[in-house]
Amino acid sequence: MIHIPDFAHATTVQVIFCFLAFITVITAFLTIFSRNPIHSAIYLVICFFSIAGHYLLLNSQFLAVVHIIVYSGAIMILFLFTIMLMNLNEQREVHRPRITRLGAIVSFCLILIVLITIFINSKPIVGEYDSTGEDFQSIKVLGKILLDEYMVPFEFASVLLLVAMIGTVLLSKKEKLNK
Amino acid sequence: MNVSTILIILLIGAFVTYFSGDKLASKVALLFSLAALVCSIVLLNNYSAGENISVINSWITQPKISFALNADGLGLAMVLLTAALTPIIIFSSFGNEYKNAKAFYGLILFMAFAMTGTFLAADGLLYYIFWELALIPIYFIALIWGNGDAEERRKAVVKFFIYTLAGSLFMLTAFIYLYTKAGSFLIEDLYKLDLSACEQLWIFLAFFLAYAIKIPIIPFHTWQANVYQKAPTVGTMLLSGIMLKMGLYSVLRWQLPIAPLAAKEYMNIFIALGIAGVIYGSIVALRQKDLKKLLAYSSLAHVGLIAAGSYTLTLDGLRGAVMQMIAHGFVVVGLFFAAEVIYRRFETREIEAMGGIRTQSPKFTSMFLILVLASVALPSTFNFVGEFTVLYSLSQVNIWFAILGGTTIILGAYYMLRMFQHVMLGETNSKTFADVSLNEGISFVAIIAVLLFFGFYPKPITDLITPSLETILQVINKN
Amino acid sequence: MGNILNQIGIENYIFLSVVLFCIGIFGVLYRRNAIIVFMSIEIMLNAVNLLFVAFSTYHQDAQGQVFVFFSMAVAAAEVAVGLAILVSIFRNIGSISIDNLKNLKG
Amino acid sequence: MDTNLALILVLTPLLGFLVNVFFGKSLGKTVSGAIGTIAVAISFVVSLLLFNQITSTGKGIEVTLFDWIQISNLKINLGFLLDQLSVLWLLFVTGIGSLIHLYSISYMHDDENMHKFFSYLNLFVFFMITLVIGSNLLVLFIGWEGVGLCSYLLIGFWHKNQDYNDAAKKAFIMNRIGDLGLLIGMFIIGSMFSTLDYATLKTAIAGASNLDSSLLSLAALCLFIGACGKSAQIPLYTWLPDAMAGPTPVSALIHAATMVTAGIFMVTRLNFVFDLATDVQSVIAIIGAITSLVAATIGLVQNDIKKVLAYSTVSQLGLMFLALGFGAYEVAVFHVITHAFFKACLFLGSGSVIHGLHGEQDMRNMGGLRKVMPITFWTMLISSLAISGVPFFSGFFSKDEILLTAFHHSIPLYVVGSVASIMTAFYMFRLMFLTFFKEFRGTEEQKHHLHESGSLITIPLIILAILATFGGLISLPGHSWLNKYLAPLFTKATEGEHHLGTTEYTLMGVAVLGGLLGILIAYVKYFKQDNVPEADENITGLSKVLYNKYYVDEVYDAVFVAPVNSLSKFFRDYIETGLSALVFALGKIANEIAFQGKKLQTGSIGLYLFVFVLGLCAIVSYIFLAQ
Repeated sequence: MIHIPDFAHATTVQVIFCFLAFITVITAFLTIFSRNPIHSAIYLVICFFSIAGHYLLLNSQFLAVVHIIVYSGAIMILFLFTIMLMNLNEQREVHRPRITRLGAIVSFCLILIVLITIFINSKPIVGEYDSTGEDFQSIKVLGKILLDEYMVPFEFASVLLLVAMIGTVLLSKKEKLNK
Repeated sequence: MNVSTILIILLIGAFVTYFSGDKLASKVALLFSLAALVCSIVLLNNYSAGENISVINSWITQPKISFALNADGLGLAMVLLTAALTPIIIFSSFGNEYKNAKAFYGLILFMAFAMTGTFLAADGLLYYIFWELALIPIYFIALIWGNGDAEERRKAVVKFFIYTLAGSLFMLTAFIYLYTKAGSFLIEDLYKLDLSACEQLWIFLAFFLAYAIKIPIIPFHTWQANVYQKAPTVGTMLLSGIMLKMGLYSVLRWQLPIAPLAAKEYMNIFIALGIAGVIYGSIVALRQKDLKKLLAYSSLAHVGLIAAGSYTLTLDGLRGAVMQMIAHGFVVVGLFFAAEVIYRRFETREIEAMGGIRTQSPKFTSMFLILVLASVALPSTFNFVGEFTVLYSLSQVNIWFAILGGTTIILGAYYMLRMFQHVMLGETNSKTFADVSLNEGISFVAIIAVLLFFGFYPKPITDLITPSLETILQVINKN
Repeated sequence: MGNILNQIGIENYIFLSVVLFCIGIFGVLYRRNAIIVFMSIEIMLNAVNLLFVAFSTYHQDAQGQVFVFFSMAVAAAEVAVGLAILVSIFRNIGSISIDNLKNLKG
Repeated sequence: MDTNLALILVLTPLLGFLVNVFFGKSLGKTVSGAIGTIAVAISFVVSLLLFNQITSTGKGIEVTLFDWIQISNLKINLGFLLDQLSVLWLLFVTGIGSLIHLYSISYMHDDENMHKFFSYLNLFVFFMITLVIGSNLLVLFIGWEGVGLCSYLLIGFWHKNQDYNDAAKKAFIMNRIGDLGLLIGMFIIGSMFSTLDYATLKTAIAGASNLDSSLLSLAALCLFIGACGKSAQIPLYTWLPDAMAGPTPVSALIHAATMVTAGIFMVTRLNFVFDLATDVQSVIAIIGAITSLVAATIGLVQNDIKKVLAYSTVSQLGLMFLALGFGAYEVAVFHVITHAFFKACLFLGSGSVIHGLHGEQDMRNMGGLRKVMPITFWTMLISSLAISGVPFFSGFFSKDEILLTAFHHSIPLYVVGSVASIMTAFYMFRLMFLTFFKEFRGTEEQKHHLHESGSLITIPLIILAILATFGGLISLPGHSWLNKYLAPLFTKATEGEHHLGTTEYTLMGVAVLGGLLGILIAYVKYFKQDNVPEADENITGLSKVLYNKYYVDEVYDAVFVAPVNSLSKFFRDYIETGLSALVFALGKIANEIAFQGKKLQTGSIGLYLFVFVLGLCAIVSYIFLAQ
């Protein structure tokens, strides 16, 4: 069953959600359709911010903060730097053949339909939502879980990041050696 | 002490040989192979004394695979064959210089290890692992130390490798299917399975493909002659003396008891295939120019007869097949060694280029003649005992099988004597031919002694293998 | 404090992330610029992350969020390496259009 | 005691063989020859002892050594059976064997491989003894194949000559064709009666109530094929004349006196089987008669002294089979024995001639040897008289018995046999006249060296000539010692002694007249008219066909050997490569699929992604929707 928000009696939360969702989807679209990569990047930042807003809405403040730092901060800066480094602009984009566009649209529609059909077909969700009352999203709880149960993956994540870092350095360095 | 000892000796031997350096390698390998022979004789003693020398350990729990080595008379007979032939084969190579000898001899021992494992394994997957393991050393031996044009050799050897591997994959599929049915790879559990006729047919065919290529039964033999020709003689001996027997042994141990209904139903077809191999191999052997190729085709003819005997599903057929396996193992190793001895002196394998050896080296000629005669199953050699028993069992199935299979007596004599005449007799070839050296002589005498002894007194072998063959027949005839 | 999803409903989050994910796919297929393709991939990743968080709230369980952490870490690493690769490709062939990357042609 | 005797009997020649093989060269020629001769002589002495024992007790001796081959319903012992038949055979095998060994010491003295020759001869005697005294068919088979092997080795004794080797190979392979028949016969008998043991088999057949007579006939036929191979009967006879390539003592021992009679031995041994297969018996008789006639006709025109004797042997063997075919086993055995005497003598005599002429075998280059080689001449003359059936020589009695038997059963076969006998007389005396009378036709150098052979050669000749003269006494018509001696062997009441009536005397007279006629023709043609056979290229007409042995070798070559060889070539060149290509084709197909599949990999990431998404859709919808 699709839960259609009752706009006439929308609560604040609902309004915020709709607003955020609207921004998210629009900016996502704009990211893809912008001819200028820099514009795309900026739309993507907005998109990420709105997703962070969703996180806040879902009461995961810490995650929202991290998200902003990692995505909007680190990753997006990387993107922007790269774009600027390559000095990309809209002229660079080659002409897309019609078949590509058609294919993209077809598959977009297809996967959308498939996924939505799946969710509609799935078991309807019980309307009531539990609330344990525990502040499970606080940094304290998260930290405990992360360093208790997920200790090993956590360490692996750090190794992964280290390796990625080294890899990045090597990738850029090798180029210089060749020259 | 149980049968795993012999495997351990061979495996350790392979590594020690590899690390002992090129100079010592051959001697170390001989030492270890002799140790394995002694060990197998001791084990045989223990077995005859009624001691349990089998091993069952669980190895992998999921899926359920056990490290199970079952030593019954049949398995022990084959192990003894391997253990007796390996030292002879190693010893026979003493006259040759091999580059990177440590790897060469290490691989030989490793191959002996794998083949022994195949003969002993009582767990389907373990057996499969050993079966495939045996392929790896011979691939390298033939590829690296072989003779002839490198490119052609590579082609022949790769063909052999892929061909046998492809056949074995069908066997693996069959084993996996059997596992889903039985929930275990252990041979007893597989014997107990009650499969429908249709299932049995497919399993039988899957096994058949693996074994027919290995044995080889026509029309799956095309790899054989080329590989025999290209491989170094040691490799050829290992292939023809022992590795072929893996296929034949497996027919008795795995194929027939697991799919008895199919075996009974289509018996005649498979016997006919075996006999077709006899006639075809003999006829093709008539006009071979290369000595090793001729021997390869003669081998094809003989194993065809053995296979036909196995598929008769009678005690005689099975017994004859096993005896013939052993006899053929020895005789073919001897013949290939003779080819090698000639090659050492003449540096050729072309039959036409030889001749007149008898005048210059009577001892070698006598030994070669005895081997030739054993190969054509002259009474009083072990081959005769085997061939007679097999032909008798064939005559019980259908007298025509015996008559057609019996043509090996005529055609075999024809091509072997023709070869003997062109290689050994006639006017003296201008090249000098030194008579056998002591080392060479020892190998020959050992082989000939075995053949003649069991030719007159095959009872020890009969007694050894009969109980286990009876057990197998019981499984075959359970329903 | 009550569950926020009482007011919004998990379905809406699901649909939001499905739409986001499909936009990501669309972008990957539609654009030829490798950087935009990358961005589309990030959008897809975020769609999934969002769903994780939503379900974490739904189940009142912090594990979903932990997973998001890890996915962020992976994303960060991926972007770092990926962009480095892009840069070196750009240096070599002077373009980052994926149409030019046809070395996989058999 | 019996076991030990039997073992000494068998193993002495083997021991002689081993000694000569391993030490022969260092021992020197005379010693190795002596060892070989003594080994066989010991066996002869043992045979005499056994003969004595058997004639006194009248019972056979059975010796079982150990189990040999186990087959589910057959248990085959390595055992010996010494009864009347085998001891009789032993006597002449070892007796003539000893004489021929003795002869060979001198004959082979110039050969560098003399020790080898003696070792092979000893090995032959060993196998022949095994053949004769085996207690079952399989032990017989050991000997059977073993003598074939020795025959192979000895025919090809001068192994540098590939023609000789071809002859040796041919002998072995033709024998093997027969051996296959013998094996099949054994299989049938084994499955019918679950035994291959003679004694058990005899009782089993006697006790069997409803025998499958067609199967038994098939078995008998197969066994007879075996006998054909060994005893050189049509169609497997062509190896025997070629086998003359071997040294002459070998021809005398193996290819005249002993080995070739193995077929007759086997048939006589299994008389109880053949008695039940009457249709096979008629086949045997017919084949025997035809063989004797065909071989005799070929013998008429041969110029090689040994070839004449060889065809004569084939012809005489045919006569023996003629007798066997009528169930007259003791008659056949009688002829075997007398034939062994006179044929061995003839061969040894021809050997003496060849020895004197340093290897010359063509009768066109002989003549006039009567004066230089008197002993050889007289002994050969006696033997020729014997083989021609001149009264009171041994051959007269035995051949007459055969013809009498034939007459009683089938007149046409009797006629065939008689004609063959007349021809025998003719070609034997043709041989005698060409060799010993008139002037010497060889080269001056040969003439210069002509001499009578040494005493080691002449003594065996004399002994054999005496035996050839008086050998007939063992089975005089009406008072046959041999028939009585052999009687326990046969199930059927033997033909018995022919009642000597008018018919018999008439027949005897006819036979004698025939023999004399043959001699007379030879006399007229080769003594009076002084004819010498034409050179090879001048032979025409029927003689050419005969001289070329009816082109049987060529026919066999075209019908059997050439097709097999071309089949072999065809298999090698086409089928093998074809099969090989078939296997490679599998690889090529895989290659081709890969090559086509390669084209799918356009390298366009966009396409990959598109397909990827489609695949994702498909998988997701399969998992979640298609339940």
